Parts: sequence; C-alpha cells; structure tokens
Amino acid sequence: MAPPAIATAGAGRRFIGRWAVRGVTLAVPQGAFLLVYGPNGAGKTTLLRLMGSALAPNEGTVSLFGGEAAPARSRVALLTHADGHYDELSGRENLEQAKALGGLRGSVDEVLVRVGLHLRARDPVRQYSAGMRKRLAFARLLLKEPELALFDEPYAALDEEGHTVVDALFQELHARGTTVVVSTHQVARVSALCTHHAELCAGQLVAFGPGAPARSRQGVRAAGSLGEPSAEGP
Amino acid sequence: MMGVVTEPWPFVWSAYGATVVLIGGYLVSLWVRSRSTGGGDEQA
Amino acid sequence: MTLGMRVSGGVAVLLWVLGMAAGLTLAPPEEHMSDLVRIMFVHVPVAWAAMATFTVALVASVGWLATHRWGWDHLLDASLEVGVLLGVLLSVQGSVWGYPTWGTWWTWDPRLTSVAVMVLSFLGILALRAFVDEPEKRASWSAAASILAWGSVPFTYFCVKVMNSLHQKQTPWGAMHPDMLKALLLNTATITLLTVWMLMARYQLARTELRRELGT
Amino acid sequence: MKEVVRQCSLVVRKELLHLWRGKARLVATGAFAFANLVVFSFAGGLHGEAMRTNAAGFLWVGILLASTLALGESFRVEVQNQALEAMVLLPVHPAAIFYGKAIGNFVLLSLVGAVMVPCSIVLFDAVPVGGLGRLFLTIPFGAAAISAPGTMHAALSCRARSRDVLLPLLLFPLVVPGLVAAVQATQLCFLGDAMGEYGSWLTVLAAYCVVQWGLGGLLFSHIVEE
Repeated sequence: MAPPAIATAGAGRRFIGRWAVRGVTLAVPQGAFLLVYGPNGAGKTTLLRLMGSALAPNEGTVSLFGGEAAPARSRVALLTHADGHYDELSGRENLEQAKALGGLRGSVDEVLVRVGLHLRARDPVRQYSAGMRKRLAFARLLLKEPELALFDEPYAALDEEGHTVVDALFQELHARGTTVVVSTHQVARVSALCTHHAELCAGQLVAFGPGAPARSRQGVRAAGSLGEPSAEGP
Repeated sequence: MMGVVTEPWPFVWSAYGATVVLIGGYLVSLWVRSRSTGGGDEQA
Repeated sequence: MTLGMRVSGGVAVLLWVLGMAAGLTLAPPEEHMSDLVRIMFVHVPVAWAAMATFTVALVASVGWLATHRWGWDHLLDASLEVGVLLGVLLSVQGSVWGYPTWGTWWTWDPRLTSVAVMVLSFLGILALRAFVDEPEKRASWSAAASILAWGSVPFTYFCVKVMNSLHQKQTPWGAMHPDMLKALLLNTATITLLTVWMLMARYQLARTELRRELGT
Repeated sequence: MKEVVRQCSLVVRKELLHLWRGKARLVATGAFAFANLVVFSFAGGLHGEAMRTNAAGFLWVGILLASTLALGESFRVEVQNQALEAMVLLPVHPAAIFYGKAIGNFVLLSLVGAVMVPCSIVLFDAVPVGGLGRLFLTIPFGAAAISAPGTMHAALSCRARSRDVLLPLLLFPLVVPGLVAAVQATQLCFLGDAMGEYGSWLTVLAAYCVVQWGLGGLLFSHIVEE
C-alpha cells in the first residue's frame, strides 16, 4: 500500500499568540482530490502552506509521501496568492529561471500555451494583470509536473475563460494520478471531481471524509457566522 | 606624573560612579520589569 | 522574582559594592602611577564580563539554531541585553580613563573604538529583536546575527592586547603590588557573580514574557 | 555540492540580468556614492594634504552608504512577491541563494567602487602614489567585505518592520573590521606604501571576507526557513 501523499498528526501552526490551525489529523492517499473549504480566517491558507512545507508546524507533524515534508519539496508544488514572480523579468524568463533552477521536466512553451499566456510571454510581469499573474503561477506549477499539487484559491482573480482553463487542468492532473488539494469557496465547481473533503472552521478540522461535502452542512456553515472573520495567518 | 591632569580622584570617582549608576539602574529595571510582568511571586 | 533570586541578588550586589570599596580604599597607590589606576579595578573585570557575556550569546545562538528549544532563546535575549549594558559601561569607563591620560574624552584609540563597535553590533541585534514580532523568526534571525556579530569580540580583545603592549606601562600581573592584584581578583569575582545573577534574572524575565506573548 | 554551484550560478545570472535590466538601480547607486564623495569633499572643510590623507576613508564610507541602497533593493525584489520562498520551495539550496545574491551585490559594489576611484582622485586630488593597479585591486576585496554581511542583513531586515533603519544599524558595526583594513590598504595606495604594509592589510581584509562569506553560507538556511 503506497504511503499517503499527505499525513498530518495533530498539526498546528501558531502566529505569535494565535493558533491559525491546531490539532489537524488527516491522511490523503496518493492520487486523491481533496477539497478544503470553510469560512474566511478558518486557516485554509495556513493548512495548505503546512502541507506544502512552506510552513513548519509548531505542534504535531506533517509528512509527505511517508517521509519528512522538506525533502519532498521537489515532488510538491504550491500555488498561493503570492505568485513568486520577478516583476522585472518577462513571463518566459520567469519560467525559464524556475525550470533551470529546479531542473524541472516540463516545457516552457507548452505550459505557456496551456495557460493562454503565449502571446504575452515576452512582456515583463509588472505589466501583467492579476489574472495573468495567476496564470503564470499555474504555468510554473505545471512546469514542475508535481506528484502533489496544492492550490489556494485557484479561481481568485481569474476571468470566466480562466475558470474553464483551471477546470480542464484539474481534470488532467487528477486523471494523470497527481494528488490535488484545492482550497476554494467555489465548492460547486470542484465537488464533482473531489474524492475527499475537509472542512476547517477557526483552525479546527470539523469534517474530513471521502466524497464530496454534504450539500446542506457545507452551505449552512459557510454562510452562518458573518461575524468579523479572525485575521487569517500570512 | 602621567597624563595631562594632576588630580586623579575626580576621574576615579566618576568611573566608579558611572559603574554604580549603570549597573544599579539596570538592576532596578530588572526588578521593575519582573514585577510588572506578574512574575512577582511566581515560584520559578 | 522568587525569594531565592531576591536573596542571591542582594548577596551579589553586596559583594560587588564591597569589592569596589576595597578597590577604592585598601590597595595602596602605585608609586609612579597615581590613584587613577583604581579605575582599572572596575574596568578590567567589566571588560572580561562583557566579552564573556557576548560569548554566552554565541553559545545560546548555536544552541537555539541546533535544538530550537526556547531556553536558548531566553539565554540569548538575556546575554544580549546584559552584554550591551556591560559594553556601554566599558566605553564610559574607557573614556573617563582616557581623559586624564590623553586629554580628550574620545580618541581614535583602537581599544575605545573596537569596544564601541562591539557594543553597536549587539545593540543592532537588540533593535532587530524589537522589530520582529514572530517569536520563532525573532529567535532564529537574532541567533544568526549574533553569530556574525560575535566576530567583534576577538577583534576587540586583539586590539586591547596589541594596544596595551604598545602603550600601557601596565605592569604584568605578577609584578603588580600583591594588594592591587587581590583587589583586582576580588572585583573580577564579584562582577562575574553579579553578571551571572543578572543573566539568570533576565532569563526568567524572558521566559515569563514569552509565556505571556504566546498566551500559554 | 555541484548542485549548489549550478544553482548558485543561475542565481548570479538572474542577479546580473536584474542589474542589467534595472540599469537605473546601478546608476542611482553610483550617483549616490558620488554624491557622498562630493559632500565629504567640502563638508570636511579640508584641502590639500589633509584631503589626500582622508581620501581613502571618504571613498569607502561613500561606497558603504551607497551599498545599503543596493542591498535593500536586491531583497525588495525577492520579498515583494515572495519569490524567495518560491525559490526555497523549488527547491533551491539556501546556500546557493545566498552566494548567488552575494556575488550579484559584489559585482554591483565593485562596479560602483571602480567608478568612484577616478572620482575620488579628482575630488580629493589624491594622485595614487602607491599605484593605480593596487587601488583597483583593493576595490573588489572591499566590495566583498561589504556584500557578504550586507546580503545576510538585507535578508533579515527586509522582512522585519522599519527595514530601512535596520539594515545600516546591523551592517555598519559588523563591517568595521573589514572596512578598516580596506581603508588602510587604500590609503597606502593613495599616499604611497613606504613600509610595504599593503600586503598585510590585504590579508586582514581577505581573512575577514573568508569568515563572512563562510558564515553567511552556513547561516542563510536558518533565515529563509519559515
């Protein structure tokens, strides 16, 4: 039995005095498609960054593919709202730099076409719109051909056409056997594909299991407390 | 007699004085800070 | 502050004051050096204590980076603060010693400037700690900076050694008048004891502050 | 090890590309250094012989002040979109990132230093009696002494609050031993090296660089990890 792609045991991460995420224990088998949902400030971003070894847990453990998180970085790709591009360089140069530095397998031209940026590849990234920067971040992720791909709010800042690109991309990654974790508020778009769901609320894992989230519970919780959302971790 | 100034004692006193003032001041600050953070009676 | 700390603190301060009193009164003035030499009884021990404290900061930094146990960070916090205090005191004493000998409060004497540079290096790290909110980041970054800044300690010791041999008519330890040597050793012991106590007190303060910050 | 060198050379390539692409940054740093020299030249109220003896000190303080501009900028680019984190997750060895960026800053500071040499010769009318070649040899050593600790502290202060205050506050005391050696060596170039001390000052400077470049590589991983 292959080790789970992600296995967390009591994982917690604190920012100064506040626990953004605490006591999360779950296991995501390889090839699964996990949907993470919950209100703003529930700790979704922090959980994804823990899974992508961008953050080290203050409590508990996070292991990827059965081993330590950090050594598995070459097999994992994380897409967050900070896109990690160099504004002065062009889209193509950003990708070529990443490809050379990380020894990535993908082809720059192919991924540029896939995300629809091949016409603007030569322009410096500082001229890109938010949506185009997001597409370039997708291109970098595809370039890595990861075994585990983590997406934090993938649909944010994308236009309608962008949404369809992302949907197609999720289909393909899932079909290829890549373990995918998506944190989004657009649960409907992804629930058809997802094999597991996890619900976070105020840093606690309140639901985790196979299949799509039950329509009723997911809707009520998300719309329920419209109180001031506690500040999400960086 | 070495140096520029003949009467050494003012300088000896000011050196010792500076020592007492600085270290004493720091000790007081330690005392005040330990009381203010509620560490007053906490048995360490 | 616990009762134990208060009592030990009182003892340390008492011994320290007695030591200084001895330095001021008991030791006879050396024949060709005036009473000015009495400044040495506080200056040399403080110099040793300051450099030792910054070395404790180095050890604490390596300790934290290796084990990520909070005790090391508290020790680093304590040794930085106490070290800077002793360093500032050292500079003040140095310039007071300097005036009668050179006629100015400050001069480009490697001993004075190297001490000032050492103090400023670690003062910068105190500022760094004040400007970083995340406890883990604050600990790791100030530890790395302390390891870099520690280089100023041997540099200062080297300057003092070289300059003392060039200028100072300082009698080597042996030939010094036995009473003066006794006074110097007494003061070194009391200042070291007081420094250790200050480090322990500041350590406990750092631990309490971190508990409050983390709300545990 | 070979992997670190390969990644480091790629980071250097990116740094130089940034340097070339952002030529304005290079020119601004140079102009700022030159402005320092001009200010020193009349602020010092010196002339003739006194000016020449201080030329070396003014030159290096000018470069040091300008270096904070360049160092702060080199990490603003990394921190702005969290490109530094993206590199660490790629994964790239932290040591490769450090040496890449430090070499990039070294090149920038050496260029600025090289441009400042003729300027200081003119401004302080300090004809290098000890040999122009030696003067240009000292510049890269001094630039290396500033760029290693500078890169370390730029990485720290760029992510702390009030970073513009923190970088000079942390960097200047740290760089003093290296700077003293650089100034002494440069002074010998300007005023002539009667007793042949140039070699010994250069070795002091080289020793300082070895320590800073070594420690930087070791400690950088502790700075980038969250």
